[in-house]
Order: sequence, then structure tokens, then C-alpha cells
Amino acid sequence: MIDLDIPNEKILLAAQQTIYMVGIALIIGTILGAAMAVILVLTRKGGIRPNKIVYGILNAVINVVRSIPFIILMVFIMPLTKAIVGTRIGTTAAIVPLVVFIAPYLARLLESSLLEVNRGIVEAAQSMGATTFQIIWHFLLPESSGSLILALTNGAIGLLGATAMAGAIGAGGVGDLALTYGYERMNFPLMLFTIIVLIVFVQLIQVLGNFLSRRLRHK
Amino acid sequence: MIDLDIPNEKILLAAQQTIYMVGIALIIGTILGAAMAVILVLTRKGGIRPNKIVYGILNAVINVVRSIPFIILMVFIMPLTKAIVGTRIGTTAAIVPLVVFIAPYLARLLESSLLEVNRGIVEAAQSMGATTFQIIWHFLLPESSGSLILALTNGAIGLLGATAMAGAIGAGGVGDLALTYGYERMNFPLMLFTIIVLIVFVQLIQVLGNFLSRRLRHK
Amino acid sequence: MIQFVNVSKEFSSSTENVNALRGVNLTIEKGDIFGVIGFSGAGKSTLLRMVNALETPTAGQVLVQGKDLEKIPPAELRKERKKIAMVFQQFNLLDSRTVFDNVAMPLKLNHISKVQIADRVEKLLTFVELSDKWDAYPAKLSGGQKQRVGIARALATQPSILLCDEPTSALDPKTTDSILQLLQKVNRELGVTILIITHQINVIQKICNRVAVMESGRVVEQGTVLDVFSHPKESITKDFVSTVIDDHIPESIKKSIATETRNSTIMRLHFLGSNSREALISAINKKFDVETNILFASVHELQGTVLGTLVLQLVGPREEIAAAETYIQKSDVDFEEVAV
Amino acid sequence: MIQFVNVSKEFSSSTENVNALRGVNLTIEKGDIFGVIGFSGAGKSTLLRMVNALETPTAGQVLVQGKDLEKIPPAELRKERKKIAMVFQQFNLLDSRTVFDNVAMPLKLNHISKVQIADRVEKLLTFVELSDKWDAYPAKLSGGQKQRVGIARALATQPSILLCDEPTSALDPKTTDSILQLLQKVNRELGVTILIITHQINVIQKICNRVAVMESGRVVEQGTVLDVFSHPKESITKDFVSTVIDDHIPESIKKSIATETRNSTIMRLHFLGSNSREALISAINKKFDVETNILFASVHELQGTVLGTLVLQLVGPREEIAAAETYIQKSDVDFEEVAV
Amino acid sequence: GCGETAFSSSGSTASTAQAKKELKFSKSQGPYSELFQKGVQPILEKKGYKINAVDMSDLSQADSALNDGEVDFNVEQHVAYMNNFNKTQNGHLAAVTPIPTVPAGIYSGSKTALKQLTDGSKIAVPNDAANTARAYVLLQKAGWIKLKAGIEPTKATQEDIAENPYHIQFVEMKSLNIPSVRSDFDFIVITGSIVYNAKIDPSTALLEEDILPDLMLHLVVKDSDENSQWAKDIAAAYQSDEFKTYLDKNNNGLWTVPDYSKK
Ligand SMILES: Nc1ncnc2c1ncn2[C@@H]1O[C@H](COP(=O)(O)OP(=O)(O)OP(=O)(O)O)[C@@H](O)[C@H]1O
Ligand SMILES: Nc1ncnc2c1ncn2[C@@H]1O[C@H](COP(=O)(O)OP(=O)(O)OP(=O)(O)O)[C@@H](O)[C@H]1O
Ligand SMILES: [Mg+2]
Ligand SMILES: [Mg+2]
Repeated sequence: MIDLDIPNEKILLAAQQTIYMVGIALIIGTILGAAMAVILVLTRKGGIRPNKIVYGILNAVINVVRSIPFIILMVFIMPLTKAIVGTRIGTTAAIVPLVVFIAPYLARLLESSLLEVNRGIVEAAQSMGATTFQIIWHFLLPESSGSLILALTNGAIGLLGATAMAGAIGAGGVGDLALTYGYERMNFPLMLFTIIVLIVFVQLIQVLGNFLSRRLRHK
Repeated sequence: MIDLDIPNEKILLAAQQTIYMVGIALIIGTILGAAMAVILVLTRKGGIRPNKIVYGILNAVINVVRSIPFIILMVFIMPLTKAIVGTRIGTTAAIVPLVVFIAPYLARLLESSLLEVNRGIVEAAQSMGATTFQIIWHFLLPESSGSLILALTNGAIGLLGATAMAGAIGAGGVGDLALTYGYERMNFPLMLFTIIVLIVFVQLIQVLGNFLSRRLRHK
Repeated sequence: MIQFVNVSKEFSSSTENVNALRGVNLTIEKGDIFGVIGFSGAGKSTLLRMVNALETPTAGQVLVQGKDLEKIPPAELRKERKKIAMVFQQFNLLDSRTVFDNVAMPLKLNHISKVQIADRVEKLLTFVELSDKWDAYPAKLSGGQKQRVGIARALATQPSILLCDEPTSALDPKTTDSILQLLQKVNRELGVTILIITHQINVIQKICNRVAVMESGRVVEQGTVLDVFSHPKESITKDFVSTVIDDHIPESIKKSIATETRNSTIMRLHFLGSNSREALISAINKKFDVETNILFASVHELQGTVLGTLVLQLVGPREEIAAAETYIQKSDVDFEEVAV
Repeated sequence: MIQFVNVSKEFSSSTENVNALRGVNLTIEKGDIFGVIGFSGAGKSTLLRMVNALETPTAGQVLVQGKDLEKIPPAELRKERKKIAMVFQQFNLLDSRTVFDNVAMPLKLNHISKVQIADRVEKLLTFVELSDKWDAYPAKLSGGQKQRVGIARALATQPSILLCDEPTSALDPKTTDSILQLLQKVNRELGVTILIITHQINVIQKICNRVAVMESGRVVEQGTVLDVFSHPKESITKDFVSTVIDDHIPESIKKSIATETRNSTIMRLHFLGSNSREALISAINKKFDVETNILFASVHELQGTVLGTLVLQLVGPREEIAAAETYIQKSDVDFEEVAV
Repeated sequence: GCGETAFSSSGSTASTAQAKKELKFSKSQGPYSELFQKGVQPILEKKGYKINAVDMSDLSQADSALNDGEVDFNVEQHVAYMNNFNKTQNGHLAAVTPIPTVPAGIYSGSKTALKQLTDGSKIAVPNDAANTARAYVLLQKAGWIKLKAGIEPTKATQEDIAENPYHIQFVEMKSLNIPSVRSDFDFIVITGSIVYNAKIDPSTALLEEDILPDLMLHLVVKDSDENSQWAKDIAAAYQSDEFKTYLDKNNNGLWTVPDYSKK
């Protein structure tokens, strides 16, 4: 095998770190992102519970967060990170900015998916006396599930990309390995190898996403 | 006014550079991304022209490109950049990696939008003897236009984020200003100011996107 | 009881305004099977959708059991809506759920236990003859099968008001009949008030007790089915009634009448109720020297009352025909001479 | 000419297989208006969708003008499809296009000039009475309006074959009639072959010349409308025919018959063609000492031929009734005694 | 499973100053951390220290972490940078001792000698905060530009250029990327870590900077730790003969050594 100039355990650890960060941040980010998406869809003009103020604020907050380059975002929310995980460096600490980064992004993707649900479905739900929560849970989410899964797939891949930058706060991970030990040290074999690892990750995520979305799409 | 410690012309220039990069890369990226999305949708299992090989290759290529951190991507495709724009550095040169970055990303978003089009619409098109191109142009694209616009909005914002990193090859732009002159030099007033500029950009893009998508959505 | 008080609905867009309803006044009593007919675009669906507040009037009031659904708080609106089931014109099934789950949905929303849901859904699916399709997704169903799922779903919760927007448009006559019988059954046995939009007048004829006729957003005629069908006043109502209680003389008969050289008169008789049975034609034949040809005949039963139409040609000497006419006049049967 | 040769279609999924068509043989001649009826889920839509290869058979062949659309290259398939227009059961309109653009779409695909398109679309929209809705989007249309847009779109290109999947299910009878007249007109004047699925047997009655009856994926009966309607063989066909050519004695009449104490017989007479006009009842009344009560009557016109049904009650002495029966028998009218 | 042990919690060992033997430093890619790990760390380990490295690719983040006590020291910055950090972010960092530093240099792009400079030449300049000023000062040394009088040499920017007689075009970009696009420029200015990472022979430099004291890299700790035993031990390790020997063996023209090593 090619000598990558760095111990195998380091690569293994990086892979674990990446999976850990992407996994946790995706779960939390999905919950927050979905909540925001749902609120956007509910409160928008013509939505189920139109509310200009809530919509306007949330819309703006999402835009603000999405405007800030990730590296600066990491710095901005350091106090928050510290408050939540007790430290501002390391893999666990990276999850906070990753969540803050991915949640609004997912919110936009999920919002778009939810908007594709036929109005008739919502009317059916309303005619059954469904609560707003039930409309979301039993109608909007399942009906757009195929598209939601693709959005999450997209989010997971975007998250994987962001973890590379989380190396700035000592989070490690394969992307950081590619960037620092590969790219910065101009260690091309390592860079290639780590990118291949990333490709495998992306491919796995996408295949899984496509598969699930196809299964959930019954049109 | 607060002293930003950097001449106004520099900020203006950065804004111009950002608009230039995002604009051109978005246009080219949209064309390429849409083409890829259409090919994915056509050739997928159960699509209008199923073709495992084409689908498989394109799907993999998109995944590969999306796996590579943007900063590394910029370096990887430098030969391509040189071949296309004659130089590997500067604002115009940055457009090449930006396109390579955004096109597969948009491809995924647009693919997801196109998949939401009702099968009956495609059948109507087929029953009229529409060519594959006509099906795409007159049926798939218009029917998903609301969702497509949201995808492009998302893409444009993602692109804006990526331009920040394009400073690495001397492309300039507001994001780079925020990162290098604001963040790295710890010039907080400048950082804040540039971020506000970015927020304004994002807000404008989003408002425009929401408006257009709402207008195009006739469900 | 559902009351429409001066209800108007205007859909406005940047380019134009559509007056879907214009000052509708209508009362649907508890236990009614109330039919609404009218041309396409007359405002029927809009009217129906106001009963569960899917549409709100731009003027006037809709009162459901005395409540203005537009004015009550959301929680109460939901409670009221649970008592009002709806069969949608476009079905509005969940593509992501199986037939079973679609029908089970309203029960699930009511927190019924799984066992009870399974039991009830199974019964409903058996009834709409879809028990073999319980785990199919809507995309794999035929048009009529989808419609039947929609009907089963609406019946799942045993509502007190059932709104049906063309519930049998995609169904064959036999399935239509069985659905109508079911509707009649729930109406009789559970006292469910049913509001039904339909273009198939035989649907109205078979199960409705009252009917409203709509034209361009207005209710132009309403009353018991028997009244409206036997004595339609508005020309639109006559048009509608004539499509089912057809009293047009077939073309081919008209042609052969034209070849008749003897003296003759053509008249249209309307029988209502038991007098359809009276041996009027027998009597004419026996009493007068005329030959009676039945050019056209139809008998319909509306709400247990028979409504008959007969187009007769009387052939014979002028005086005899006149005498026969006088006889008919006395016999309490509506009649009119018709020109061919 | 459209030929189905031994066509079967099996939809298979992981959980189960649905045999939507089972060995269908059918020939639709050029110029036919061919009706297909059958219960919901019988396979009608599947059959229709094979004519323009939206569905392909799992066994057998579908030949359209001698060509197996499954076998020809894509370019040729498109050319053939342009000659075959379709009205979809679920309309399948483009939500993102106005009514005008929806109807214009097939013309646009054929590269017709804008001026001609505008002209033609305007005519079509006027015809389907939607000229005031030309710039509305489908979401703002009523069910029937959507269906009319679908019909206008199908007629836009003057196809040589027109496939209609329940084209009038959402329409009121009057609009239905005008659409049917248009279909008849394009059939007569332009020789368009029309294949029409419908549950409304009066649609078949009014415009079809031939009909096929489907049950569980099979064509169980086919022939001219007159044959099939006047002499239905299969029980399903009888069921269908009876829903339109109803010869059931209304319940209320049955009840009042039960109170008749005199000697009487009830018989059902079938008239076909001109003999419906014969003054049979007149003659009976005059020749025999019986009283004739018309319990039920209906007259239908099928393809220009009159089909009449009469349920008569003869009241009188046993011998007289017997004599009257013999007389009827001689008069070449089908009849049967019925028990009530 | 993964996570906690290897790369997060740090605080526990930090407080007890007298006994502190376990140290954590933020590491970045390049020669400085490597020099520390190869040349200095072994000396400290012999003294009973246990050194943990945390990869932190961003210096500003690394300083924040240091300032917060999440790590104990770093060896990645010059005093000018540190002072700026202290000033703008209320930092309490202190420079303990200078350490060997790699000088920035002008290297050839498409031109191979300084005298080939022509009007309108294109020169790559690092865009990172720590190094842009160095580059302009170096270009001034070459006599190609003149900076405004009285400008602080550690803070010079493009705007501080008073005279640019050759109308040189400066392209500020990520210094890491400069080597790979060398031929797009006439000349490039890169700092030592880039020279090191790109495996450029430092002897091919056309002109090297005179490292100002403020631009000499330093061992940096939190000011409260400045007088701690461990900080002194690290400084001592840098200044030890053992380290000098190591450096002499591995210098190959890269390092500019602080005065203490110049004996
Ligand atoms: N894509 C499909 N996958 C699986 N089963 C299908 C599919 N399409 C139709 N079917 C099944 O095939 C059978 C015939 O369907 P088809 O749509 O032809 O019926 P139909 O006669 O048109 O009924 P309707 O009058 O209700 O429209 C039905 O049982 C239906 O559930
Ligand atoms: N959301 C809407 N926006 C604008 N116009 C609408 C909207 N919904 C309905 N309309 C218009 O209001 C009128 C009445 O529509 P409605 O759906 O009530 O008719 P309908 O009587 O149910 O017709 P059909 O029998 O064809 O279903 C129509 O002209 C229709 O185009
Ligand atoms: Mg309607
Ligand atoms: Mg069908």
C-alpha cells in the first residue's frame, strides 16, 4: 500500500469523528430544521396559520445565519457552544456550530418539499378536524416524505462538507485530515485517500437517501 | 460612521466581485445543474428513458464532486480553470471552481424538484407525442417551476457562501473581505459590516426567490 | 341543521373576480338527504365546502347546528369538523398511505384503539368492495377504486353530517347503487344529515328527499324532490329534470309520425302518485272511437311516489278525439297537447 | 382500426399481482364510436391506455392501424401518438399553465403558428363554454371545468383516434349532451374513431354504435349497442342495461297491485324499432274485455332505433286475458309474464 | 463511543499549577508544530511531561482556545499577531520566548531573477493576517515599493503603499495556494511554513526578509501561566543545547534562529 505518512489509527479516528459529528449534527439539525420548515410553511401567507410576524422573523433569522461564513459562525456562537457542551474546541464542541449551520439550510430544503404537498391533502386533514400538529405529522410529512428524504440526503452531504472546516476548532474528522494533513502539507497521496473516503461516505449517504426516497414515493 | 479601517472603494469592489461571481456562476451552474438533473430524472429506474449506465455514472460523478471540500476542489481543477479562462487566479478564474461546485449541488436540488411532478403530467405529454426534450421543456420544468426557483434560491445562497472561500485564489468578494480582513485581522467592525452586506444579499436573493416561486406556484 | 343566510362568495385575483355564490339562502334540516344540482361551475362545490369552513363566505353566514364556524375558536371548529365528514370531488387521498391507512386516518385522529380501527376499516373496505386492495397505494387504484376509498374514509367516523361532492361520479351504476343504499342506510339508521352534489339526477331521484338547483351562484329553485321534479318551474330545472325524466319523443318516432295521414293529436300526460295506475288508456280506448299509440313512456319513482310521463297519439275523428280529451281532463291527470 | 389480440396485463409488485386484463380480444373499426362499460376496477382504463402505449401488454398485442406501438421506434411512436388524443380520467392538466395554454399545448408541440393556435383554442374554449376562463389556472376551476379543459385539449389537434376515459363524469347532463354532440360531430364529419369509457350508460346509448362489457379484466360481451342493449346475454350486461333501460316495477306500484282483488296478469312487453308505435294497447282494449293498466313504461332510442319496455297489468276474466295474450304473441312483440 | 476520551475535555489537569505535567497545545500544519514535536517534545517528555496535541487549523480559533484555558500553549504566531489578538479580543496571552522562525521570501514565478521585474509585474502576496504585512515589508526591502512613512511594519496593507513605481499588481490570496499557481505570477512572496509544506528549496529564495523581532515566532501561553514551571520548562527546552543540536542537524537553510541559539 501507498505510504500515507500518517498512522492508520489517525485515519480511523478521523472517520469515527466524522461519523460522530455528521450523525449527531444531522439528527439535531433535522429536528430543528424540520421545526423551522414547518413553522415557515404554517405561517406563510396562505398557510394554515398565517402569521406575518413569526414568518418574517424566522425567515430573517434563517437568512442571517445562512449569510455568515461557517468559520465566522463558529466564532460567533462560541459562547453558546461553551454554554451547551462546556468546551469550545474538539469534536463535540463542533457539533454546535454544525447544527447552527445545517438547521437553517435544512429548513429551506424541507420548506420547499413541504410546499409541494397538494392543497387538497391539507383540506382533507382540516375536514377531519385534525389539529395543526396532526396535519403536520400525519399529512404534510408523510406526503412529502420522498422529497424530505432527498433534502436530508442533501443536508447530510452538506454537513459532511462543513465538518471539514470544523477542523479549525480541533474537531478532527476526515475532511480536516484532507484539508490540513493532505492539502496544507501537500501530502497528495493522503489527500487523495481521504477524498476517496469522503466519496465513499457521500456515495453511501446518497444511495441510502435515493433508496429510501424511492421506497417512500408512491406516486 | 464607524471607521472600517479599509477604503470604501475596496468594499465596493468586493461587492461587485461577489455579484459578478455569484451571477455568472449561478447562470452557468444552473444550466449545467439543470441538465444533469434532467438527465438523472430521465434515466433513473422508472424514468422516461431508463439507462442504468448513464444514471450510474452521472450519479457517481456528482457524488465525487460533492465529496471534495471546496478549497481542495479549487486546487484540483486548476488545470481546467487555466484551460477555460487562461488564468488560475482572480475573480474570473474563481468562476470555474464555483460552477463545478454549484452545478452538482443544484443538480441534486433540481432533481428532487423534478421528481415531484405528477406522473400523470408526463403521461399527458407522452400521449401528445411530445419528444423527450419537449416533455422536459414544456411539462417537467414549468410544472416544477415553483420548487425549482426555491432550489435556485438555495443554490444562489450556497454559492454566495462558497465565494467567501474563493478568496483563496485571489478572487476577492465580500465574503473574503469578511474572512481575511474582518475575521483574520480581527477587525470586528469590518467583519460585522461585511456580514451585514452578506445578509442583505441573502435576504434579497431569498425574497426574490420566494416571490417568484409563489408567483409560479399555481396549486 | 345547516343554514345558509345570504351567503356570497367572491374569489378575487389580480385579473378578475369570480362570484361563485351570490346571496344563497338555504336550509338543510337534520336528517335530510339534500341534493344539489346545477351546471358545471355553478358554485356547488363552493357551497358544500362552506359547511365545514374549508371556504368562508365573503358575505352572509353559514350556520351549522346554529354555530357560525367562521366565528368559533379553532379548537371548537376542529370538534365540529370531526362531526362533519366529506367526500371530495378529487378524492384527496394520501398518496403515501395504503388504502387501509387512508380509511383509518380519521379514526386515528380520534385516538381510537388499533384493534377497533382494524375492525371498522375492514368492515368499510368490505362494504366498498376493496378488501383485496387494503394494502395497495392510491397510485395503483383505478378511478372508481379511489373514489370508494374516499367514501369509506368519510364514513369511518360515523359523522352526523356527511358532505358528498359527486361521490359516485367515477362509479359504475351497480356500485353507485350500493353506495347510495349505504348512504340511505346511515341516513335512516343513524340520522346522518347528508348533503350531496351530483350530476347524476338518478342519484337525487333515488335517495334525496330535498333538492336545490343552482345556476351561476344562485339557488334558483328548491323544495322536495317530488315537487321540483314533477313541477319544475325554472327553465334550468326543467332542463335537468328532462334529462332524467325524459319526455322528448325520439327522432325516429317523430319521423314516422310525419307519415301519418289520418287525423291525430299528440298529447303529453303526467301522472303523479297512484293515478299512474288508473286504467286511463283502457278507458279511452273503450269509450271513444280513437286509436291510442304510446309514442313515449317513462315511469320514475321519487321518494316512494310514482311519476309517470306518457306521450300519446290519438288517431280518430276530430269529435272523438275532443271527447277523449275532455275525458282525460276530468280524470285529474295533467296533460298538454304537443306539436311535433 | 384498433385490434386487441389476446391482450393480458399483469401489474406485479412485491406483495401481489393484479391481473388487470386477461386475454382480451377486441376490434374497433375505423369510424366507430366504441363504448366500454364495466364495474370499477374491471380494467377499462388499462385497456384504453394501451391504445397509445401508455401501458404495454404483458402478453398479446395491441395493433393500431396495423402497427404494434410497442415494437416501433420512438420517433414513429411519437408520430402515431400525435394522431391519438386522450381525455384522462384524472384530467392531468398542467397546474402551471392557464386554461388557454393547456389547450394550446398539443398544438404548440406540433409547431402550429401562434395565430392559428389562438384561433383554434378560442373556438374550442367557446365550445366547451370556458371562454371566460381562458386565463385562469386549473387550481381555480371547478371539477367540471377542468374536465372540459381536458376535452378541449384532446380535440385541439384533430386526431384520428380519440380516447376518452370517462370524459363526462364530472359534467352536468346538459354539458354532457353538448360534449357528446361534439364527439358525434367529429366522428361523423372527420371520421374520428372514438373509444370511450363511461359509467353513464346513457352516454353509450346516445352516441356509441358498438359496445364492450368488461368484467374482471375480460371482455364478456360485445356487439352493436342495439344488440347488446336489447338482448343482453351475460348477467352483468343485464345489470348494466337495467340501470338505464329500467324495467323494474316501482315499489309503490307493487304494493298497490297487491291490493287488486280481481283476476289479473302482469306481463312485460319489449318493443323494438317501429313496432313500438303500433297501437297494440288500443287494439287489446278494443278487442277484448280487459282493462289495461300501464304499470311501467320506458322508451329509449338507441342508434336511431327505438327500444320500448312496457309492463302491463291485464285485468279481466281469465279467458279474455288468455285471448289477449295470444293476440299479443301474434303481433310480433316480445313478451313475458312476470310475477310480482 | 468515540469522542470523549481523545479529543475533548481538557480542564481537569489544568488548574493545579505546581504539579502540572500534562500539557495540551494546539497544533497546525507546518514546520513550527512539527519542530516542536520532533525537537522539543522529546526533551520535555524526558522531564516527565506528557504532551497532547489538538489539531486546530485556524490560528484565531487556536488563540481563543488558549485564552479560554482549553489548551496550554501554542507555537504558531509572532508577537505582532498576538498583540493584535490581545487588543481586539481582550486576550491575555503572553509571549514566553522566541523560537526558530522561517523567514518569508520572494521566490521566482515566471521570472527567475529580481532584476527581471518589469512594469506591471504580477506578484502573489499571502492574504492571511499574520503575513500580508510581512510581504509588503519584504517588497519594500527589495526596493520595489515604498510604504508610507511611519507605518507600523507589522500592519502594512496594500493601502499603505506610498509608491509603486513599477505599477506592480498585487494579488492577495491564500498563501497555501500560491506555490501551485507560481507560473501565473512573475514573482511570489511566501512565508516559511508554505515553503516548508510545498517542499520548496529555501535556498532558491530570491530575497529573504529580515525578521523583525515582532515577527519572530514565539511560544505563547496565557499570561497567568507565563511564570508557571511548565512554561519555563518549555522555554528552557527550546533554549537547550539538545535542541540546538537537533536544529543544527535538520536546518537545511530553513530556520532563522533566535539569538539564544546563535552562540
Ligand atoms: N399501476 C398499477 N399497479 C397495480 N395495479 C394497478 C395499476 N393500475 C391499475 N391497477 C389495478 O388494475 C385493475 C384495473 O384498473 P383500471 O384502472 O383499468 O380499472 P377501471 O376499469 O378503469 O376502473 P374505474 O372504472 O374504477 O376507473 C384495478 O384492480 C387496479 O387496482
Ligand atoms: N379558488 C378559486 N379561485 C378562483 N375561482 C374559483 C376558485 N374555486 C372555484 N372558482 C370558480 O368559482 C366557480 C364555482 O366553482 P365550483 O367549484 O363551486 O363549481 P361547481 O358547481 O362545483 O362545478 P362542477 O360541477 O364543475 O364541479 C367556478 O367558476 C370556478 O371557476
Ligand atoms: Mg364541483
Ligand atoms: Mg378507470
